[in-house]
Amino acid sequence: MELLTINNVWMMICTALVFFMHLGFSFLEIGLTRQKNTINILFKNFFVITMGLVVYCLVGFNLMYPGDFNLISSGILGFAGFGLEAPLIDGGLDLAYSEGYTYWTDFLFQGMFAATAATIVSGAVAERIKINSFMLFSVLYVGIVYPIVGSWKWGAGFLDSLGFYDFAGSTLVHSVGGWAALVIVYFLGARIGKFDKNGKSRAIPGHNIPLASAGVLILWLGWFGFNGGSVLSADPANTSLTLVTTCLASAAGGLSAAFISTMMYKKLDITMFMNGILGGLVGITAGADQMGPTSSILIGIIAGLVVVLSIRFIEKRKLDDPVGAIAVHLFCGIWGTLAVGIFGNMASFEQFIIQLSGVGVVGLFCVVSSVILILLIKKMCGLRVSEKEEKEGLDLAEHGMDAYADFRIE
Amino acid sequence: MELLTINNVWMMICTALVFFMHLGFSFLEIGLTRQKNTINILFKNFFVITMGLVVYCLVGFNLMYPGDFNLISSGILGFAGFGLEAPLIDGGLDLAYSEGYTYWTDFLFQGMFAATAATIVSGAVAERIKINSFMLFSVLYVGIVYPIVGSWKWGAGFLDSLGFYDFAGSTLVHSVGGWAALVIVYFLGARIGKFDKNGKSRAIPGHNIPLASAGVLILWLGWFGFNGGSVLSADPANTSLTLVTTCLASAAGGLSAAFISTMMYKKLDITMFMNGILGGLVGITAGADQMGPTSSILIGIIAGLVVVLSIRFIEKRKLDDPVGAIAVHLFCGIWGTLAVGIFGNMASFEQFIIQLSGVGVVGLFCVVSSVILILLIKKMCGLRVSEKEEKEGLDLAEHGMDAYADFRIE
Amino acid sequence: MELLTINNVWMMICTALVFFMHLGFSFLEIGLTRQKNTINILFKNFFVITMGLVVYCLVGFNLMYPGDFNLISSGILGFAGFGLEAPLIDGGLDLAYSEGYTYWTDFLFQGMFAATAATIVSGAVAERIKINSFMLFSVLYVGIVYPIVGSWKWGAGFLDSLGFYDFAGSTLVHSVGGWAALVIVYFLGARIGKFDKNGKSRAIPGHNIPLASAGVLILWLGWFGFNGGSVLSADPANTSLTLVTTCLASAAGGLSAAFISTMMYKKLDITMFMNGILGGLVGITAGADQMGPTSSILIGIIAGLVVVLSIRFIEKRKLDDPVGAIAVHLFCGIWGTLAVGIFGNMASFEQFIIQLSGVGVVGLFCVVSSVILILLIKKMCGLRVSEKEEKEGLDLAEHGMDAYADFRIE
Amino acid sequence: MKKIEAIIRKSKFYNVKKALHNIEVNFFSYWDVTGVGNEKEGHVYRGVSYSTSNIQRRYISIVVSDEFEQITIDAILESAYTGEVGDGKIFVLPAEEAYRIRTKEKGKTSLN
Amino acid sequence: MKKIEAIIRKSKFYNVKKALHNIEVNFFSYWDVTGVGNEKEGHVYRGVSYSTSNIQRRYISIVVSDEFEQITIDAILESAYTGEVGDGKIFVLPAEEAYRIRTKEKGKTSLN
Amino acid sequence: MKKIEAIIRKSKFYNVKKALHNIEVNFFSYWDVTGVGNEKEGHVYRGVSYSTSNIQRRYISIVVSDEFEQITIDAILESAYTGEVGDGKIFVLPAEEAYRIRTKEKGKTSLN
Ligand SMILES: Nc1ncnc2c1ncn2[C@@H]1O[C@H](COP(=O)(O)OP(=O)(O)O)[C@@H](O)[C@H]1O
Ligand SMILES: Nc1ncnc2c1ncn2[C@@H]1O[C@H](COP(=O)(O)OP(=O)(O)O)[C@@H](O)[C@H]1O
Ligand SMILES: Nc1ncnc2c1ncn2[C@@H]1O[C@H](COP(=O)(O)OP(=O)(O)O)[C@@H](O)[C@H]1O
Repeated sequence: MELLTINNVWMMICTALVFFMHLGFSFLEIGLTRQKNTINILFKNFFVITMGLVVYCLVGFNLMYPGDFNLISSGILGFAGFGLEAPLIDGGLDLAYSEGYTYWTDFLFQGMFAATAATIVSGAVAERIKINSFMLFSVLYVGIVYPIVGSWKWGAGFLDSLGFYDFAGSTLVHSVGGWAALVIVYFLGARIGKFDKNGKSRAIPGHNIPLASAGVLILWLGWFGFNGGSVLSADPANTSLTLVTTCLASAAGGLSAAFISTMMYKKLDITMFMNGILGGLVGITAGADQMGPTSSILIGIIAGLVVVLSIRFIEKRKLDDPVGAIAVHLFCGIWGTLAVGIFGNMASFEQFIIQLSGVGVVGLFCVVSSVILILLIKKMCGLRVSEKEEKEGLDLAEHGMDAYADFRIE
Repeated sequence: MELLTINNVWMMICTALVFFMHLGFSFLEIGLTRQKNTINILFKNFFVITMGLVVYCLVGFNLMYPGDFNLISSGILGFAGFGLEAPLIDGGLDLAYSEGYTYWTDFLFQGMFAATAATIVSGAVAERIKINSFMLFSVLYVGIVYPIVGSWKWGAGFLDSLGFYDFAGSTLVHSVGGWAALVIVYFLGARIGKFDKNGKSRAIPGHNIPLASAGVLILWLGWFGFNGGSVLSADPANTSLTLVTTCLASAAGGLSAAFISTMMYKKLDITMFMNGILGGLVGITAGADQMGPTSSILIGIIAGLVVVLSIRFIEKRKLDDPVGAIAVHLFCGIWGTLAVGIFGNMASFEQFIIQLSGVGVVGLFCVVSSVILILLIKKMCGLRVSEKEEKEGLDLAEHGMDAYADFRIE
Repeated sequence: MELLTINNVWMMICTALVFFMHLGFSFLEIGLTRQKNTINILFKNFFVITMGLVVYCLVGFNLMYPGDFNLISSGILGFAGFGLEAPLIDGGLDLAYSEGYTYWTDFLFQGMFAATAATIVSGAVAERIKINSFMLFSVLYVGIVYPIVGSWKWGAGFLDSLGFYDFAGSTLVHSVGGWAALVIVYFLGARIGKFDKNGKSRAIPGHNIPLASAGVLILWLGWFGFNGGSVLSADPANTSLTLVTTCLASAAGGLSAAFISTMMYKKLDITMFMNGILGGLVGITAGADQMGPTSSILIGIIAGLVVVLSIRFIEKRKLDDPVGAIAVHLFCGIWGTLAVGIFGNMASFEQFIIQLSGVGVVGLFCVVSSVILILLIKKMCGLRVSEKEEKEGLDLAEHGMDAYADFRIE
Repeated sequence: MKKIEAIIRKSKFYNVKKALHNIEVNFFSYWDVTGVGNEKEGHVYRGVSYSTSNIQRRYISIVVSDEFEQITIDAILESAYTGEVGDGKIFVLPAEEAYRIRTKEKGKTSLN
Repeated sequence: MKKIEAIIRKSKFYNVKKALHNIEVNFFSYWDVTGVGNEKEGHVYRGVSYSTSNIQRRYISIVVSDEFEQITIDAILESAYTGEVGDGKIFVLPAEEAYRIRTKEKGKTSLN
Repeated sequence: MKKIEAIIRKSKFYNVKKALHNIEVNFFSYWDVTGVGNEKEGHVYRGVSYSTSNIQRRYISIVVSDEFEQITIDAILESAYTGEVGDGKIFVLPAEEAYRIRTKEKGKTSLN
């Protein structure tokens, strides 16, 4: 009982920290985009967290943890029914559910993760997507795609049987969000003015770097819960190791991206520093409990490099991702997943191949479902706002409000 | 001992989270008001939290938890003496004080709540109240009115004996703050320009919606502690249920207010989304440990409706509440208190009537004391700044400072 | 095992809170400085936390907790080797390391403290220091000076044997940072325009007081972990007492500074309120577990006075500290350390003398090492940016970026 | 045609706008500027109290036809007035031509 | 010399800048103003929906020599056009002299 | 009467203000604008490095009587000078009339 209590306290705190990441994402996204779209981004973020919890309560949780995969066996698809059904004993909650947390904590922790996946998309598609289309997509993605993928590993499905390892979700959360981001960004097209006639990428500076930086530090804090909670108990050795590897990879990722980009561009580019930190965090996520300090630092350093290069690569492909979500969550998510086969306790060629397959399978499924969803939505309500609305800003067009208005009524 | 330790850890964390709500309130309030009054609002918030803790230490705590109601018996008024007096045993703190927390934790957790009640007022009266009058009022309200009301229920007074239920303070904290807000807003009058000659309400947009949104997310985070800590131990079943009901009501409240207001005004109004989230949080607070997921969602949905309608209703009455504190804290506080008699484990007509009486008694007492205090203060130092000061902004008049000055000295 | 688990959970949470203080420092520093140097300050802060963790991992930790002082005995200098070396048993982490935390938690908690010391410097030298020189200095300070001083007390060195008491680092962290700040500010000189020809100090208002205020509240929150974690276990009596003394001193410090400065300048100066809160926090840090409520309030009140007067004193000496770091961290750090000999359980004339000696020894060492480092760095790469760069702002010169740019490329 | 530039107190803007509205001048542009003049404002910051003559003001720019010149000026003179130092200034500049972008028309009719 | 002041939609600024560039007018200053005119914008805030004629616009100020006057005006008329209410205005004012601070030269050659 | 408009480097503003003060021109208004001209500034953002000719400048507007025209211009020319590209411009426009709102007086005496 004492042990459950303490484990559960830790898990609740981690839940709160993961919840708080939504403020981090909001700040990061509004900071790196233009003022005229600020309300729109905030609205999307509010929608994702509120809708995410409700939808995950109604369908997601029972799709992700279906128990016996009753729909397609061999660990592919199962559904334990709509809504939540707490296990009871003698009229009270059955605390034998798990040593590490209660049923309720389990749901809430997982629900916060689910909302995260949709938020990743939000940043990449900012400043031009129709808000209704975005909302529709995220309902379906959080409600169906994310939990199905999750069930394959965390719901004890076929990826789990295969030996695929993803501690806290480099693939299951970050890449799942990242693939959707990639697909929608592709179908959506770049913001007006992002590429010149010759296809050269142009900078569209964000309007509030202080808030973006705050977002990064808040996300880092949230990762204490994201990775620390993924131990699924308060086990002292594992949780504390996880926090150390998380922080070292994050630090190393930031330093490495800052260093590399300074070498390349001769200016101390703080946006790269920020993306490097986030890249390090995503990179360590798959193996945070399997690494030592040195391998975490190395994983972080490489993640920093991955971020800098992939941001470049993505822009070269004329894909426009205002906040770098694809580089951070997809590319570093893949890197982190593979790194489990390269560094740390589990490193082996065999494991590497398993990790690679996991990345491939998940990627394929996410891309296919995203393409289907997005084409459907495009047909139904269109994807992109009009040129006029984009130029005047989504805040005016969709919300009739200014982010920093003041005494405008007179 | 282990159990006390873990319970106490949880309670300390919840205390920290409730403390952090003061940043949430600050951001919300400055974000929804005009730039020229920003310093003034921040100053008031700083004052409320610092003064609140000191005053609660000197008198409030022992008025709220007097033990034997030595002044007016039958659970109406008691006072255990000035200052704090920790129970000692063998020269050390007596840990038998409670299973759930130490004496010190108890004080600090309660002290953070006390400060919250005064902060609720601060938003409603913003942009026109004299700061000295506000400070005087909050000292008296936190030091006397709030703890007396609190003693009736949480101090085991007559409302408690009656069977009145208020888990974490929909009535005892939020309505107590809300009633005072209502009274002062009434005596203070509307901001210049809020209503036109025909009494039609006009929008006075706030100057920093990003900060206001951050405030909402921080308040939500704080509610993990506000409700989670009101279990008064780390009991795994209760705490985790409480967090789930809190988050679901909050999410549902936001979605419902956003949906309703979009239907009504054809624009996606993020300020209503924000108020809906807060309304859901206040609404679930009275019965957070008595509800299941479905009833929490329903409570949230109705709270969202309550917020949208009551904001309208309040403005129709020509009451000017710049941040919506009355709608959120008073109306949703009442709704939440009544909901305990309608949904969940305690639902019964009898309970509903008890809840209603509790609302009435507390309301009466708060209104009467607020009226007395505010008329006294009005006599002594006036309530409202001069027209000139209001127009030029309180920052200049009372603080001689700009919120976003830069390099102005040259 | 349960006890270790719960203690470790508490320590990890405190670690997270101390980490979060870096956001507090960032907000405080950018809020109190001019817009044109915002990116620069954020970059420095990002650097300090990332570099701090890596350097502390590579050398600092083993310099601060060397075990047997193998280099200069009598508790003066020791080094346990590069990198981290977790104690193992049966292939797993040896949990017998301490009752209060695991090896990993120990490192991370201490690492967060180390980074804090360097961040203190960052605010004081803002708006004119060359970023490379600052970075070099902080690497050396965090990697060498801070851990050596730390080893004298927390590493069980000679100050510890002497009976010197510094619970959470009024001297070991805050003064260590503060002395370096003082030295560099002296060598750096004032910002252009800070003093007129007659040497009269002029105000250079910061550009974002809302963020600065948020920084203060975040720092206060962080102090729950800074002091609460310094108990080094979750002991219910000690941790909760610590939080109470911390909060009361902070509240009293704010109120006292606000009151005094309002008396002196006739305006309600929120920046003094802010510095008073921080002063109270630094002041209680050395003896947070040795005080009762009354002595904490007194320590806070005096700290508020110390802040107001020392800010004045420092400016009279023509030292330019844009955020008040020297007043808050150095002067209140000294005050707090001495207060252990004056108030609370340990108060005695003897103790006072020991505290004074500790302050002196640490001060001497920090000043001498800072002078040496800073002169070396000055020789190697210069200290101060050119007049042109300072006037145009460091953001443009060193980062080629605007903090609040928007749509500037077209 | 004349260009009328008025530098007024921000707190009087609403008044001025109403006054202009009453004389049917519903077309103008405005922005916030810092004015240096006779008025001083007391400030305090981190314990330094100082007074500055750099004061936030609102700048209104209106182009009117000649016959509207005086009535516009009078409206502003009246509505921006408090009688205390710092009420601001009105400047009149000659303007040669005006175009409405939407219709490409020029001259007087393009002004409103 | 003429001073040309154009008040345009912010969303058209990029277009106008390009058009000016094409006629080799690479020298101007701009800032954001609030314009009051015929256009109305629908807003909603905390449940109050309202429409305002205070709209954010960009103010462009260019000083050109006389022979550039018409071509500059035409370029702006063309590039700022949408045809909907709110396209903005162009005003022409006489300017007497211009100086380049860097070289202290004055007259036409100092304009670019 | 003349209206003198100077577009200067923000970093030179303090200098210019002092110079104006020395010649007893203590009355003006200023605001921040973006200038497009010959100067280029190097920037980098999320890995894209670019140079822009859109540079933050300060716009100073002073209305003076005719006899103050030259001395004001000279003061600015001197104090805003660095010799590098981007020092800015001074423009002189005719002004017809000036009013002080506080006293309703017009003409030269209303200028200060
Ligand atoms: N000659 C001028 N040129 C430009 N702006 C001026 C001039 N004189 C005054 N102003 C503006 O008018 C404002 C008010 O003028 P001020 O001298 O303070 O008050 P008053 O007109 O009541 O004496 C100043 O802050 C400044 O913005
Ligand atoms: N007489 C004027 N003086 C100064 N600014 C004006 C004047 N008339 C219009 N403007 C500016 O031009 C903008 C566009 O004008 P508006 O009347 O809304 O559209 P349209 O020119 O299409 O009728 C206004 O918002 C205002 O900023
Ligand atoms: N013809 C013009 N009209 C309006 N503003 C101008 C004009 N020419 C220059 N400017 C302003 O002056 C600033 C400095 O001019 P620039 O050409 O960059 O430097 P320089 O005068 O040293 O050649 C520009 O950024 C712009 O704001």
